[in-house]
Amino acid sequence: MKVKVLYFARLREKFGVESEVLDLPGEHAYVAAIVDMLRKRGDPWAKELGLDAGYRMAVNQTLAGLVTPVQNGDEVAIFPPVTGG
Amino acid sequence: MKVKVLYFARLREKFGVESEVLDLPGEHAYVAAIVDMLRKRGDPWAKELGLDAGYRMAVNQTLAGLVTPVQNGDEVAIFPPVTGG
Amino acid sequence: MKILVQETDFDPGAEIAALHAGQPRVGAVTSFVGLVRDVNEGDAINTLTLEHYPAMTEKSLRGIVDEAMGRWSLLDVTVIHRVGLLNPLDRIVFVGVASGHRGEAFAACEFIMDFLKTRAPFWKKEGTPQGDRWVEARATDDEVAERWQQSSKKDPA
Amino acid sequence: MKILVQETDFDPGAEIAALHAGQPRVGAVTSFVGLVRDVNEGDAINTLTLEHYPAMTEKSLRGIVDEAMGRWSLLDVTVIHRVGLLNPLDRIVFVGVASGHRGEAFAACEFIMDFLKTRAPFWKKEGTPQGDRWVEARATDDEVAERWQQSSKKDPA
Repeated sequence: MKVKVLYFARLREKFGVESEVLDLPGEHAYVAAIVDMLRKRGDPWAKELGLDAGYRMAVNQTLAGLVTPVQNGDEVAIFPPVTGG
Repeated sequence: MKVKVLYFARLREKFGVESEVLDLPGEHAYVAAIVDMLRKRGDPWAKELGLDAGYRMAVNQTLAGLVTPVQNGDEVAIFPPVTGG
Repeated sequence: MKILVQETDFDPGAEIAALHAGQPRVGAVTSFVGLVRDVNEGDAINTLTLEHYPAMTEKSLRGIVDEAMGRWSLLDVTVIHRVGLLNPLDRIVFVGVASGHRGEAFAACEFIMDFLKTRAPFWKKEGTPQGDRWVEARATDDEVAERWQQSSKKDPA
Repeated sequence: MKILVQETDFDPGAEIAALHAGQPRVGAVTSFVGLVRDVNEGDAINTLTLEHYPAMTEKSLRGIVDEAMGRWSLLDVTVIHRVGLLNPLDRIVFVGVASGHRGEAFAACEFIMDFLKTRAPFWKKEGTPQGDRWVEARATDDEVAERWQQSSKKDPA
């Protein structure tokens, strides 16, 4: 399955990537599988997506958690806590 | 001592008076003495200034109670609960 | 601080702008605009007449704003209250608060309105098809104002 | 309901008027204007750049407004958030709420701001004399938003 992943703000700058398409095994997964895959790249991914890193996620433009299901064609976003307003 | 008394809104209409000067014995008194004097006039005064009537008072343009002191030359106002805003 | 009691209308946009123009410390402006509705207690309202106690009105509003400024860190406050004859859709009152941060601006703006409703000497008379009637004070207004005394419930975090 | 995300400035007075003009059921309009300050965390701020997640931003704001409309009896809501490059004194965000009575209008306006601050995908980058830096989210913002879940503390009486 293919999932589009977007990065915003400080994480976009740290990773040097705005968006990419990840290819995961199977037809269904959880957001946790994507985060795991990214952490295995080592730093800065491992550090910024570490257990205490406080990043946020959305699946198809809705705030999500590590146990939110993801399927082929979904859009996943990873970003720092928001600071608008 | 002389005290100017003002009435507002519904009470002004009920009493048919906008303001009057009351002459009280002595040099000092409490608001209660003024209210007592007015109640003795009978209705509508007795009714509108009765124990459960819920009127409000001010002495020299500051919200007051029955035990607020009053002296010669003071301005006392008696009015219904406010409804601005 | 600006406190006005007037018969004429006011401009909320101009008042909000005046609370922050050229003041780069202001991060938040909260405002309240009160309007004449065309129905109250189930009856049609044709007119609304606002009576006040001129010698006391501004003094009373100033006292309320002073108390708000003592409770919260505010940069500026504007209160405008109209008196005289109004019609449905007309503006009645404006309260605007400028502060560094939103929590204090929200709390102070609501505090000022809650106390204005229960302390400032204004009285409303409604013109209805059945005749004129004085608006009765609502017990809930007193309760809302009293809650500010009892607790810091609405204080910013 | 009106929700806009735009680079251009907005006019708070016009937005407030649009929330009640010709609507005689509206008795109260509360509004919030957020502004760029020239100092933050003790450092001078020269510029503020707002990044957002375009596909999600309006959806997120709409969800917050829907939740407010479910909680309180509101007649209309407007949310406008700017993005792009801003300077001190510039307006950032407008939230306006029209309701029959003030308690609901105040609560809903603050609720929308509290949730916008913690849920809507905007990020601020400050330009300072020492260079650019991303603004860190404040724990107090999360706490303030969470209090709306736990209690009816800010509900109108």
